[in-house]
Amino acid sequence: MRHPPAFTLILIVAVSLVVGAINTDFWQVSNLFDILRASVVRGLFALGVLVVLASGGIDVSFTAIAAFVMYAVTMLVVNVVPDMPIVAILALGAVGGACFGALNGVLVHALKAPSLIVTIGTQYVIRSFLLTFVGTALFMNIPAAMDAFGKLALFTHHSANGSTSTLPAFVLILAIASLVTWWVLERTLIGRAVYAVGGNAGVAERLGYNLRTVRIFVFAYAGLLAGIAGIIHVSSNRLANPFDLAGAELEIIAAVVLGGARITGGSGSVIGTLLGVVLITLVSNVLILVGIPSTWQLVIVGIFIILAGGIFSIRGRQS
Amino acid sequence: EEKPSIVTVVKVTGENWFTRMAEGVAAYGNDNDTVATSQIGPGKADAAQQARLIEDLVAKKVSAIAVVPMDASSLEGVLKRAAQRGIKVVTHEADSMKNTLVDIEAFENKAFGARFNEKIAECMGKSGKWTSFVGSLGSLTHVQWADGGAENAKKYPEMELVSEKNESFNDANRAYEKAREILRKHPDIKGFQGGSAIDVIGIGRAVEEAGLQDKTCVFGIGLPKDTGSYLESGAVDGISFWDPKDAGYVMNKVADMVIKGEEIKDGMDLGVPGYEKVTVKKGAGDGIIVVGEAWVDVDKSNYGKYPF
Amino acid sequence: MVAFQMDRQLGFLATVNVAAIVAGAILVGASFVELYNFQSMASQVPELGFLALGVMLAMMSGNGGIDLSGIALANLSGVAAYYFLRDVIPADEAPLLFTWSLIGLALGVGLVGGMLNGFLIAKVGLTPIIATLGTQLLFTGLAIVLTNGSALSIGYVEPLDDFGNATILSVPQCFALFLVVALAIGAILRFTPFGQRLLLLGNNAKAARYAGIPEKRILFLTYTVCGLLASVAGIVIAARTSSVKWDYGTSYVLIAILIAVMAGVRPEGGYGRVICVVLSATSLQMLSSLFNFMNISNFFRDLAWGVLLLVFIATSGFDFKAWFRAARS
Amino acid sequence: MQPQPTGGEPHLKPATPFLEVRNIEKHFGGVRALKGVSLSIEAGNIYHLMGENGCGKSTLIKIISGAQGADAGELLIDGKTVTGLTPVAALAAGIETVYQDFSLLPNLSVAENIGLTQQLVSSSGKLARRLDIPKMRATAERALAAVGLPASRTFLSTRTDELPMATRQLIAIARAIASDARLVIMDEPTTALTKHEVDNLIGVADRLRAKGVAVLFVTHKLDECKSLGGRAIIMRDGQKVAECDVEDHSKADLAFWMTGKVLDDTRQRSAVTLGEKLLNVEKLSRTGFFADVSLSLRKGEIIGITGLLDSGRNELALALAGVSPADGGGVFLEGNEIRLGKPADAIASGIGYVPEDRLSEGLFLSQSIKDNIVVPVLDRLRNAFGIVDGRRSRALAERTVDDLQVVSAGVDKPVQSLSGGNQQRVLIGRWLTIEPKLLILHGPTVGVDVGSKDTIYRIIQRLAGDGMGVIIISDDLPELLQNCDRIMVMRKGRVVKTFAAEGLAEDVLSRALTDDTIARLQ
Ligand SMILES: Nc1ncnc2c1ncn2[C@@H]1O[C@H](COP(=O)(O)OP(=O)(O)OP(=O)(O)O)[C@@H](O)[C@H]1O
Ligand SMILES: Nc1ncnc2c1ncn2[C@@H]1O[C@H](COP(=O)(O)OP(=O)(O)OP(=O)(O)O)[C@@H](O)[C@H]1O
Ligand SMILES: [Mg+2]
Ligand SMILES: [Mg+2]
Repeated sequence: MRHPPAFTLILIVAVSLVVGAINTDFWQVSNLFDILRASVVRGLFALGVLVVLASGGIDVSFTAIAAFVMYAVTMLVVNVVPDMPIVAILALGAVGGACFGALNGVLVHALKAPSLIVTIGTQYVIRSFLLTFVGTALFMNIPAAMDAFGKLALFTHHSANGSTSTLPAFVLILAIASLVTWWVLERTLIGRAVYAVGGNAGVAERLGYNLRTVRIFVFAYAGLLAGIAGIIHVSSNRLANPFDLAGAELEIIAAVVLGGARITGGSGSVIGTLLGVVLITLVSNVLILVGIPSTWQLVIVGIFIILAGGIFSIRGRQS
Repeated sequence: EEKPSIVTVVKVTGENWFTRMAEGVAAYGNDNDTVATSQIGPGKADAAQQARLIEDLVAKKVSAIAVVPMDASSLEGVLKRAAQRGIKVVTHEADSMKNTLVDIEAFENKAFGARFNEKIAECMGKSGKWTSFVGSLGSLTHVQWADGGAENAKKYPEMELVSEKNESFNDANRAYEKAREILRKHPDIKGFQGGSAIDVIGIGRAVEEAGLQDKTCVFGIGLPKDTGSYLESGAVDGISFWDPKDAGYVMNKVADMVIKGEEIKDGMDLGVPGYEKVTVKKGAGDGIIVVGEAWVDVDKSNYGKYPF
Repeated sequence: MVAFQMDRQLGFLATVNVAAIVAGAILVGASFVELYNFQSMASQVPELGFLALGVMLAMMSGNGGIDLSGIALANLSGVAAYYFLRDVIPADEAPLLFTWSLIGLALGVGLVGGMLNGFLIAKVGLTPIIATLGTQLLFTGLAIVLTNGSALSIGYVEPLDDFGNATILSVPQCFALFLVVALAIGAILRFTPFGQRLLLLGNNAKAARYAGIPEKRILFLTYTVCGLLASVAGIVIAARTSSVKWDYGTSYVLIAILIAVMAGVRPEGGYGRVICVVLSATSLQMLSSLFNFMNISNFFRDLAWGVLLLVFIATSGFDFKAWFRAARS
Repeated sequence: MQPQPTGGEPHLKPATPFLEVRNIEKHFGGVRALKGVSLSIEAGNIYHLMGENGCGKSTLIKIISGAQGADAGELLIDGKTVTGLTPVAALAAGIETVYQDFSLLPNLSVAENIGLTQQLVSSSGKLARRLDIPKMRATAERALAAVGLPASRTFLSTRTDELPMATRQLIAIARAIASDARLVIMDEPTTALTKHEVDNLIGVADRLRAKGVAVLFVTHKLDECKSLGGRAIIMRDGQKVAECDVEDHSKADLAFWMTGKVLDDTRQRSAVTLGEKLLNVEKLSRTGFFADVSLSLRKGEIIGITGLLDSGRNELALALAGVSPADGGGVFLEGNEIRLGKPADAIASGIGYVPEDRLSEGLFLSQSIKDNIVVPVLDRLRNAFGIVDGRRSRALAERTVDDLQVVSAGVDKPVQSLSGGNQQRVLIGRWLTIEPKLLILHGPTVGVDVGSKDTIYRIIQRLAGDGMGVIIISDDLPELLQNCDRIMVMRKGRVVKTFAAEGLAEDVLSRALTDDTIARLQ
């Protein structure tokens, strides 16, 4: 393994120790809760990206899918079935996302085109269809079920100064999604087929793996997770803004690559991906804590990504 | 012979703020059938996209352009070209703009920032830590409000400004995450000043979740409908804004006056609430700046009166 | 010397260009096809066009090559050049010296930025997407640090302003420069050892190494050129907006990639034609202007771009027979 | 010319053959790769499919194994016509294939490469199934044992791209015999194998035959074909031209049917006069791969290096080519020490290296023949303006193509349009452009047909005659015996013996590869 997830872990520990030494507030429970909370939507996206990357593809349309699904589903529920239970809403989001994803897969396979190109195209189409025909307005009155789901707490922690922090229940969704993704990738035939196709699509086809099935599966799976992520984004944010999430795709792909997946396909693991997400979230969530003025924050994050990537690649060449 | 056309170019299409502004633009067109009014804006909040839109309007040779710039300086070039082609240019929220005939301000930006700060100071008993948010460090007015607030706070030696000008990137979730982090770094923080119209939504959510509604004072710009639930819960203590609809109406009215060659004088009544007695001063370039008193303060008690 | 080849991409892009003009003439009328509008559209092309050329070069070098840092470096070039120059050379007294110094400094920043990317990718071995995402943030961040986030207004400096707005032989100067640079890059790719090695490297990196092609140097040079192109875009932006700012054109990252892939540049490396990138950039510009003339929403424009891209790859790669065969089994 | 098939009668089983193809046609654009080929394959028999590069062998087996569809013709399994054969359906029918490129999944483990296919077949291609890991492992262990590879847990979980070529080849074979095959097709399975492993493979084939499995070899090596026996099916230019029992005909006959030419496989090396000393390698080492290798070479001399898998011969070749540099010792060319830190260093010193894996290490497949040839001398082809002189580079490419008798439709055609033998000649031609002092050929005739092989040998001899030093690294012992002056045998990273090739018997050489007594004697 060129990029052992263990290495991502070491980086996380190193960052934590440095930040913790500068400001002991870092070790508060509420900080852990916040990093976990902020990792959920990113993590769901990243798991989808992982599956697509493992199959040798790349997807940049998932944020558009999430935006479309979250906005359209929220509107639909509010206007048509305001008392829909959260499980049904999540299912609706998942199905909607999976449909868009499957469309990506069909196009990638049928057009025999690099998935980067296809998903740039669908990203433009999906996002602008949303904004042209569905709506553009920020939407505050989200359905009660979603609101309640966003507020549902797994743990509540009261700190000395009287402020409370909660670990939202929706982190469980990330946990479940991670387990399922791990199981699918490591314990099912389709999972192995994903890596097989990512390793060498031509060979995999000759050995009897159905490329069409695999491609549609990976993109649909990424879409499904994106749909769920969208619903969670709205629930936790308590508003539906169709402009949200745009432009986050590169950062997510970077997280997955920092978690050990290769951009050229055929590798990557769930645990590495989660660590990559935590790493990126961690770095962007401690800048204020460390006391870096806002003008310097991008410089610091940029240098960090370069350093992390550099350390990875130097290590990769040594082994 | 076609009617003169006034095109209003906003920062970004689709946001509630500019959707409301479009109502004012349309209203002016309906009230005056001698001109045709319309509003457009880029699909992404990017100064470059806005410049390109205007570039095409210049080529199309509309009669007047009314702009709410994403970033005033990056439009100087294109607006100069517009003037050279005989197109009348008026602007809004751009008091540093050179290539404009008339810039319309709903109020003095520094004073507006100071107003926020005054309310925060009052609410937090003129002592304790406070911080400010901006949509982005590149948004001139947001920075002016933050600076105006900081200036005002100097009056109160007990007040301490910490981690100032946090960028929310016009994303409520980013504002939320930043607010959480600030609450962790400064658990005793008492005041928040929001910059972008959705900052208070994110800050309000962070405050609410931390259960600190009663211990913090959150003020900022915002729209009543979007912020309503946080005003109800007390997480946001008050918002201020100027009605984008009125601003849109006034911009088009001024543009129409410029086309007709009418002069705008100090103390003039533009016939729109908040702009009944405008102040006129010299602008950064050859044009003038028209300043109104169009702010509206809203809190839990009266936000329901505003349907937007 | 070498026959100019008409292929599917080129045909498609040329068709889109012509179709946009014809549609403009019919749907909008004279104002769309008058000289001023062509000049206006042409002068909007370069800022994006230079960035797209950079993306093309990076993609051609293969192994996941991409440059996400282009617009960030363009802005940093402008910001840094003006920041360091404004107190040294008074623009009103020595406008020509000021302009050339600004250009020189900006190119210098672009060179250094490009070399940083090249160093990280070729020497340290970072994945291009990670390296250029990191430098994108770094460049943007540095521009913020220099300016505290606000725009710097350059004001009216005649030679600079002319570069952004004046024409030579009715062609906007910045567009003429774009054509010259495009032609030069086309020639370099096609006729110089460097260009041919870049192409071969993108085709098969391992074979390139075995054949003695200095892969690191080629990669380093390629990204350095991308940096230079970015700074030229930065100069164009400074000239046309009379100001410099860190967040101008944030939407360009994706659009530059869109232009490149629409031009048929292969993301896996080894193929790209400059002429197609030029036509791709002009076609997107013309469609965009057409929609603006017709008062069609910008969201719809993006929709049209996306559909156009999908149609393009559909017509260039669709194998109907294979699809039906697979569907049957 | 068409010989009567002889020896077919003893199989007095009138029962339907396992597999039959009738009048198969296949086009690739304008190329007619197969022009109506018919053959039948019976259980428990060994077949050799032979013919020149590009005659359609691989295409035929791709059709039989469902990887490609035929344009016309009929395919029958157990007497029943099959249409739309897919890879999974072929596997389910018991047709297992070892492809020329091995078709291993580089990023998956040995166990997965071997065991997954079976699970795919038992779900008839459906992917929504749980993975049965213990079963996968058991299958892999069994199959590895059959081809003589270790089945340790670490080996089972190794990625296949981390393994040497020969091991990959054996894994590909292991995959084919892992489940109950009825026909095992092997496309040039011995190209990457050493003699020892080939013997092992012959044993595997014998055991399969004994179990009633049909085995179809695609091969260019007439010796192996003779030692295995069975039936020869000879193709030329997309058609079957002959079918016969191998035992009944000489190698020369078979070669003649394939190429239409009389080939001579005797030693090509005639009396040579060697020039002054060219190369001196002194105690060259690369930790973990080879140590203290010394050799010297005169101008005009051809030296062969051979050895088993892991003998260090590949790494030695790569070190001399500057690809993976040595870390000890020195290399002197014409008396001057040279540094070989990267391929460009070797090229600058006048060393050309034709790599082992033509497709991934040598060629730029979609680029033109011209570009593939002139790549090392681009700088020299520049004119005063720094532009590559198109006319000169074309002229150089055309001269090279003529010189090496490359059959092509022009130097602007992509190199992938050439057959294997011609591709190999383009690669050799690439290095001739630098007018090298030393040419290192790594497996120069791997996957090359007998006709092309002959041409390549003649080229090598001519180059040496012109005073070039040549090093051939190969497992093909007859090749070394035919072409070299001296042959070095490596074992465990060291040179254990150097033979004079003249008059050396093949079995003496092949024993040296494994015989420990020689090591003890030294
Ligand atoms: N040395 C040169 N002198 C003049 N024009 C050139 C030179 N090199 C390239 N061009 C022209 O520059 C333009 C852009 O080059 P580009 O690389 O797109 O073309 P190209 O690669 O030559 O295309 P093609 O491969 O089909 O001929 C083309 O019009 C090309 O003919
Ligand atoms: N995918 C393809 N596209 C185009 N032409 C092809 C393709 N595959 C094979 N061919 C052509 O079909 C012919 C037969 O090729 P094939 O690979 O079957 O030859 P072969 O007998 O296996 O040769 P070798 O001994 O080199 O392996 C050749 O002319 C080859 O160039
Ligand atoms: Mg409060
Ligand atoms: Mg073959």
